[in-house]
Amino acid sequence: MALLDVENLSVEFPSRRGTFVAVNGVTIAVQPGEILGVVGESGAGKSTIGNAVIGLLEPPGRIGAGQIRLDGQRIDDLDDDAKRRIRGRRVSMIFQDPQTSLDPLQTIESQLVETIRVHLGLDHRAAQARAVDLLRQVGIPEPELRVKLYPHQFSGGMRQRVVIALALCAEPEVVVADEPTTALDVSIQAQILTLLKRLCRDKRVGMIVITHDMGVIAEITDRVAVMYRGKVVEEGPTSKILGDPDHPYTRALIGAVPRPDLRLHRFPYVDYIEGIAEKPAAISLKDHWLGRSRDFQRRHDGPLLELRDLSIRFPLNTAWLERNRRYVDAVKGVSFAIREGETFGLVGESGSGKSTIARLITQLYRPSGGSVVFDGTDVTALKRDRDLNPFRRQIQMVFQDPYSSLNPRMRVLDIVAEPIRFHRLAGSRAEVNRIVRDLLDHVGLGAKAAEKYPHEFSGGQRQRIVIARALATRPRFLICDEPTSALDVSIQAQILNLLKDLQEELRLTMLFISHDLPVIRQMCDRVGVMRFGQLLEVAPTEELFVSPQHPYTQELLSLMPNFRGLTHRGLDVEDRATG
Amino acid sequence: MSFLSGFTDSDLWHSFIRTPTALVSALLTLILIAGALAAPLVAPHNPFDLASLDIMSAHLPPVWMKDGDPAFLLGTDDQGRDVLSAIFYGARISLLVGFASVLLAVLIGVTLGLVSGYLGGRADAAIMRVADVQLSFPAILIALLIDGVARGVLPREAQEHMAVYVLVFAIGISNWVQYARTVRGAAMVESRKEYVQAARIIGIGPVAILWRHILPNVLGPVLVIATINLALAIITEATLSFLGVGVPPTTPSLGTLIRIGNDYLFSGEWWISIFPGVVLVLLVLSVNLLGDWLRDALNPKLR
Amino acid sequence: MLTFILHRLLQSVLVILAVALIAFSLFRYVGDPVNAMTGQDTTLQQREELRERLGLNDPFLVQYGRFVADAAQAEFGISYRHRRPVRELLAERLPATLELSIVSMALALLLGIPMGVYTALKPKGILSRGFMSLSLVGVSLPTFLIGILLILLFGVVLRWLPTFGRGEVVHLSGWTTGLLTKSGLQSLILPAFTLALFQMTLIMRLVRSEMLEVLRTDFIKFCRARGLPSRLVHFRHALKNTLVPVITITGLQLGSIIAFAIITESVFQWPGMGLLFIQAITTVDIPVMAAYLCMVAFFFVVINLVVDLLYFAVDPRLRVRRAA
Amino acid sequence: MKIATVLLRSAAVIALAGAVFAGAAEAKTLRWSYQGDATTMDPYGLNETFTLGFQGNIYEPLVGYDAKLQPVPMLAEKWENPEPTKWVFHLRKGVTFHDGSPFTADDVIFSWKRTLTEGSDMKGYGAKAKEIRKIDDHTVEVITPTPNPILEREWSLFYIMSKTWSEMNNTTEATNVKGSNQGNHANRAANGTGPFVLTERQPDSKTVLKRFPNYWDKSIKTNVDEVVFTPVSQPATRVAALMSGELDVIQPVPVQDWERLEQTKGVKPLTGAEARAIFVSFDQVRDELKYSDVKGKNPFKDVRVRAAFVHAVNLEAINKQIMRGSAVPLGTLIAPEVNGFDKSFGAPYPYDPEKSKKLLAEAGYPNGFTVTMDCPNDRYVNDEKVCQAVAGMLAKVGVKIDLLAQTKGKYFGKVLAQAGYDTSFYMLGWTPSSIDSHNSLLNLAGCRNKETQSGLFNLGGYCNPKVDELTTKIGAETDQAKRNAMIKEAWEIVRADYGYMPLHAQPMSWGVREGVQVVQRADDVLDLRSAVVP
Repeated sequence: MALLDVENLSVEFPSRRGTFVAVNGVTIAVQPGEILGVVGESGAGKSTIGNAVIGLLEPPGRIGAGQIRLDGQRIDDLDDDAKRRIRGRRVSMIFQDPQTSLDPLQTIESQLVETIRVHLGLDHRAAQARAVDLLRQVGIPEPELRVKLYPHQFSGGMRQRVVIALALCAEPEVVVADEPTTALDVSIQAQILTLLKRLCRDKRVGMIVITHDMGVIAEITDRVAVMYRGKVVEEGPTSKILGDPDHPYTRALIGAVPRPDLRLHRFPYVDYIEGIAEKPAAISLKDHWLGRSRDFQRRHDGPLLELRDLSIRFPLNTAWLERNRRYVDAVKGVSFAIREGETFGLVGESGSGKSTIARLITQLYRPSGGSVVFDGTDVTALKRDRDLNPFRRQIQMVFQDPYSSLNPRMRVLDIVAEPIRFHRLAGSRAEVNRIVRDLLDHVGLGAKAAEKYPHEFSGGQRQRIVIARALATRPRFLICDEPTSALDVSIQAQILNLLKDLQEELRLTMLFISHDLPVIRQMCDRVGVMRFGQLLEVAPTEELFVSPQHPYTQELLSLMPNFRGLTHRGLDVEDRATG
Repeated sequence: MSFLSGFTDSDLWHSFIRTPTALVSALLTLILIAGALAAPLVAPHNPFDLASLDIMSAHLPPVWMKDGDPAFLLGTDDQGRDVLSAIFYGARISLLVGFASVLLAVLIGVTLGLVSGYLGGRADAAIMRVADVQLSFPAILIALLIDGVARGVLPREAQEHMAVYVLVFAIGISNWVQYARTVRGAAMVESRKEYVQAARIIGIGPVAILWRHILPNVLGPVLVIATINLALAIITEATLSFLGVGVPPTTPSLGTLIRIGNDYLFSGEWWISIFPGVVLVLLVLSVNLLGDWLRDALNPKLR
Repeated sequence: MLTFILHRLLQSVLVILAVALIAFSLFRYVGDPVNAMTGQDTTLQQREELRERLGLNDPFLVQYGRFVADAAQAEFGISYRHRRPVRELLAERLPATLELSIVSMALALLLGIPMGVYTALKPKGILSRGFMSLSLVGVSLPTFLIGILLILLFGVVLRWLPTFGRGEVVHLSGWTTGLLTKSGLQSLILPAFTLALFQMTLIMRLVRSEMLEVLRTDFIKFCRARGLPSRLVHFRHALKNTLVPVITITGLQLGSIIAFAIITESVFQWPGMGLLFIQAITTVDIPVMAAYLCMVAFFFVVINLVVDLLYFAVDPRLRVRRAA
Repeated sequence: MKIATVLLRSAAVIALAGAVFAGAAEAKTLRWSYQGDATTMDPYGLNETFTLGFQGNIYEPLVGYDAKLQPVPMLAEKWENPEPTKWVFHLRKGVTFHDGSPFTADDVIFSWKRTLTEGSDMKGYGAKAKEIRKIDDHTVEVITPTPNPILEREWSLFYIMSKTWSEMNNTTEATNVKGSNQGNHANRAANGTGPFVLTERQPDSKTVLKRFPNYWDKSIKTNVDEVVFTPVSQPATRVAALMSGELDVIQPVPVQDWERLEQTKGVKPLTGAEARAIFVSFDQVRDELKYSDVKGKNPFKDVRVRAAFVHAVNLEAINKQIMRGSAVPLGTLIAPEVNGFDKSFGAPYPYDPEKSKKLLAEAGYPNGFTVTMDCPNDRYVNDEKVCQAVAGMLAKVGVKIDLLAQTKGKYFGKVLAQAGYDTSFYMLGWTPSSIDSHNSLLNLAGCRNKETQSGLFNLGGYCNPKVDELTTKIGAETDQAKRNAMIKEAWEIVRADYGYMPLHAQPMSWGVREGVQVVQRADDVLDLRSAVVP
């Protein structure tokens, strides 16, 4: 008998469009001191399991069938108060986003003390002492002082530590961690994971880690349950699942994970997920509309894009007097060049200024120093729209969040047609429609998508729409700003495939921005590493990954999840990558 | 076509047909509006036509009371006006004032809100200062003052016919801030979204972006405020009438009717004020209920 | 922090000046004070002399300038109608209005917040629905009608409560209060309730919607996940987070209450500033009107300032941001 | 019922607020309310009927009015008019002011001088004397600039103040809204010879009077020890307060509420015709009306049009429906109570819409025309309603009226002399302060003339030299019979000219608690000397 037994659990959400079964006959178990990973893509129902265990299903969700047992005693059918007493005391939970998981108006101390006293019935002083002790355990320096602070006074990582302290403050037997590191930077991620691992071992806590990230799984879990559409398709020791998966979905999933250690030509096609059928037929640029995008004649034979000592600073406060204004340097003296047809990668953690550079190139921001030279022309010098528009046409961008990058009130047709109409790239209305349908078809959505509204599409499909829109100006230079970081891994694989294909077909020049080194490795010819708005080093991708020069780069590489155990079955590795 | 089907399929529609209060209030509102619009057709008399009034038939009680006159279902007021007809025509004016003033407020508020939200910087600062100054004055006072000015500057002959527009102007001006603030907030959020950046990258100008991209996305809250404010505007009109700066008594609105009727509350001629009062309350109440439902229905978090 | 306050004060001065300017541009249209100050037998010459004496024949900007100059020394001139310094008059009326406003605000808060919390916690409950619709009826009736109906019911029919005035007041060094006498309290009930009704509805609905928002946030979910009893979750965490916006609205509403008092006061013959103002309008008592308008503006500014300061008390995030 | 009694007592508590002297409990209190406050306590502050009427309980004139508005001795026991321009007043002996100081001729002279100071609104009264000579402590001789047969009437509201008191309190000049505001003291405090003493004054909210123990006239029949006066502007509130027993006397009561008061037990309405005549008139001066669709000419210059208007209005209907039969329809500009009134010209013009139509057609307006009517909405009894009714009736003969009803502040600001008589068609009411026709003739029917102040309130500018002639004579004629004959003649001319559209003498309408007796004087003044409470 395990510490926690979830047996044949089904959770259903009745709605006016019929009952939706989020979790369907799931059986998992956790032993003390064991970390069970629940992995799957969005909508697989993994979080719902967590909520069911802690007894906090979002209404109108309800447990349809099955049992949840803690030490053999059923907890899913208890009354609310009994459930409440178990929560935090015996079963606890860690949430994804430390920014929002803490009451902004209460000090850390009061939140800890309150929880401790509710469950352990200590007096106030004892509770305080324990609070400080807990903070020390989760590795917060100077806990005596920090305990008096408010959440907003902690950095993201520190906050997540506080959250963990809160989750553990009543010595629970089981902890459910729902995407505990997703909102954090790579470097922080690693620390938090090790912390969780340590606590779990020391306190003999049974832990369920819910995640979409194979890296996390590989890092800390002992056993894994792979979920797909509400079912557990495969369950077993981590090494086994990663190294030699039986279920095709698991294989597909693993195959889709970008490898830091080798470069693939294309990701294997995953037939398990919604979206597109086979790879769209390649187009011959001679007769295709997009082909006409080759019509710009090179003005000069230097790099296509060149950043010269580019800088931008944002004011922190709006003081009246110049001298009390404070600024932050988002980008400081960055220079690099991108040759026609190459894919240049920018990597760095959040706030390193990589996205700012993208916005500088696209003229969303005006630089406070330096210049952007495109095809021999200093774009930053241009002021009038009339002069800028030709360049705007040539430089397009794919954004990070496919949910906010499409206007929810516009039909896909209009979204994609807008640039065509604006730049008068098509003669007639009919032609516009034809082109749009063709584009949609080409990015693998099918022409009928044109009539629909964005909210009718999944994240991956939306990202395809975004790409279609970017292509609609027949650009020559495409900026991808974290194009896949909001997507599930299998979707990501497909989008990356699509981008690779497009680049080959259209000989696009690309600036590929990501915080995810493996992805960078899959996509880029050369890479620039950024931190605090500065460019630390630039090197050909393989060179960078094999022999990084800058210590920061080395640190980043060292933090990459190791996937040594991961199966290589069915991957088409680029020959030149083996090195 | 597809839009309609899209609408009948939308959650909004479904929550609508599943919310009795919403249905009832919508129905009520429609009936009242229809009645007001069709006043000349449905009303037995034309209370605005002085020549048709006979003072000798003033103060008649409703027909079901002793010495009530079948010609006047709900009785007559102090001028021999048929209360029923007066209500029809009065509702017309109240609604006119309500809708027009809300429309005005929305136009001003949304425009300024969009501008200051999207452009930010100086324009934003300036507009918001003005808003603060205005906020430092309650709508009712502002309406009073503006009404005063308008009456002052307008040529006197015009005043009779202008009275309604003066009211609309006064109430409208005194309510724009709320919209401006809401829209500003929403516009700020929207303009940071990536679809706006995409549009800018394409090269689309600010005006087009505001109009085509941002405006449609901020209309939700505006709609809610507008409904609530419609009710508020109607009340404000009534209150102004009470303070004596409403529409002229020869073409009374619901508010004016109530004010006139007030003088007869003690004299037992309750029908002069109570019937218009009831209609006013029904109207405002149903509009409020609608706005209420709309607010919850449009709030995704509450769904 | 300090600079912030100074900035705000500066702003408020501008506001008041603007208000005065607007006010003055209106006075030319509210009528001719001289008629209210003279009897029918007063000759034309005498009337003209009077106009001269009052400086009513000076150009508008001159009058405005004079007013500002005097107002700067808290000197608002002499009321045409009462023939007494406006300062005195306002000082006399201020307590009545403030008492009425504050009591009804308190009433609105005391009833509004609990109702709001309740309707948020039990959105589907019968009682909640009751509150919601009832509150709507409250806002759907014009204030003056409510007032008159209340008088009719409690004053004339039931004869439970006085129908007008402020009852017996106690004088305490320059302040008069009706809160210390039976009759004073009795007379306060009807007007205060009439005035509070609208605000109550507003606050209740605000609290409700804010509360519903907060209850959906992660940290509340985390509170539950830590097994905190609902009492703590709702009142310690949720309610406190709800209060921030409530403070703003309450502040603004206190202002509009003072203004709405105009109607309530004239219905209940409450001897406050609002009544003074209304009578000033009918008698074209320009100094009083100007002073009143500036006063109201001043109140709003002060209230806004207080509200902003309250934020710092409630929301630690601001404290830091300001400090930075 | 028990609750009711308890609360009645608590109401009494309200009323007794401020009562300080011993035995307050048994004191007979009169709780009295009017729609506005007495603007000032300074007897020369504002020449307005209610204010002066209120002060009349504290201060006293040389000669006052009785219930019938006939002159009665007050501070003057006897008076004669030996020569046309000379009057002699024999002052009452043994009269003391509230502060105990004796009343003498010096006080009369001081008061007369004070009415002429800058802030005074009673200059007109002062101007009626060229000089006042002190014969002895209790006799004064008044020299009038012109022969004046009715000085005693005209001075009925000229109250006597105490010289010593005024000097002591530095209020020797009338309250003034400008400058040092001398006399502000008299504005808030009072020291007269009247039967009541001002003990508490909160403008607009409460004024308390106490009985003056050593008042000279022991024969007055009031038994009131204390008067609590609270103005209540909203009619509904005022009536409610009476019915709920919080007040003993209220004025005015909206005429439509009489029935209710009669039905309610414990209260009753008290009504009578007031000396105020309400009328409508036309701009007969301008060559083109300011507010009309008739351009290039002024239809009102044509007597037929004026006649048409007059005959189109059904005074009986207005009286019945709007004034609830309480008004006295008139054919002239003075109420029956006013000296010189006579049925021969006072009866209403016949109501004859057909004739109106005919006249309009003859005058060249078969389809009538449009004109804007100026009307106050808070000055006279049901003023706005009456205007509406008039408009409605004119509409029936084809005349379209745009009604511009405003608060008195705006209304008077527009139509009066200072604004250049900015109206084409207006409603006005008039009470001759002397309750004598001469005042009305001079102000309303006289040709406008800035110098002689004639026709100051003749807003329509009706002008007939014959009337002016007579008015001047009347002003000087001391033989009452001759005088009244001339008055009759003058009014008959005005009537024949259709110079005005008289409406009615408006009703006084008070409400009193059962058992409270007050005399309702035709000038709408409540004289507390006659007030008796149960």
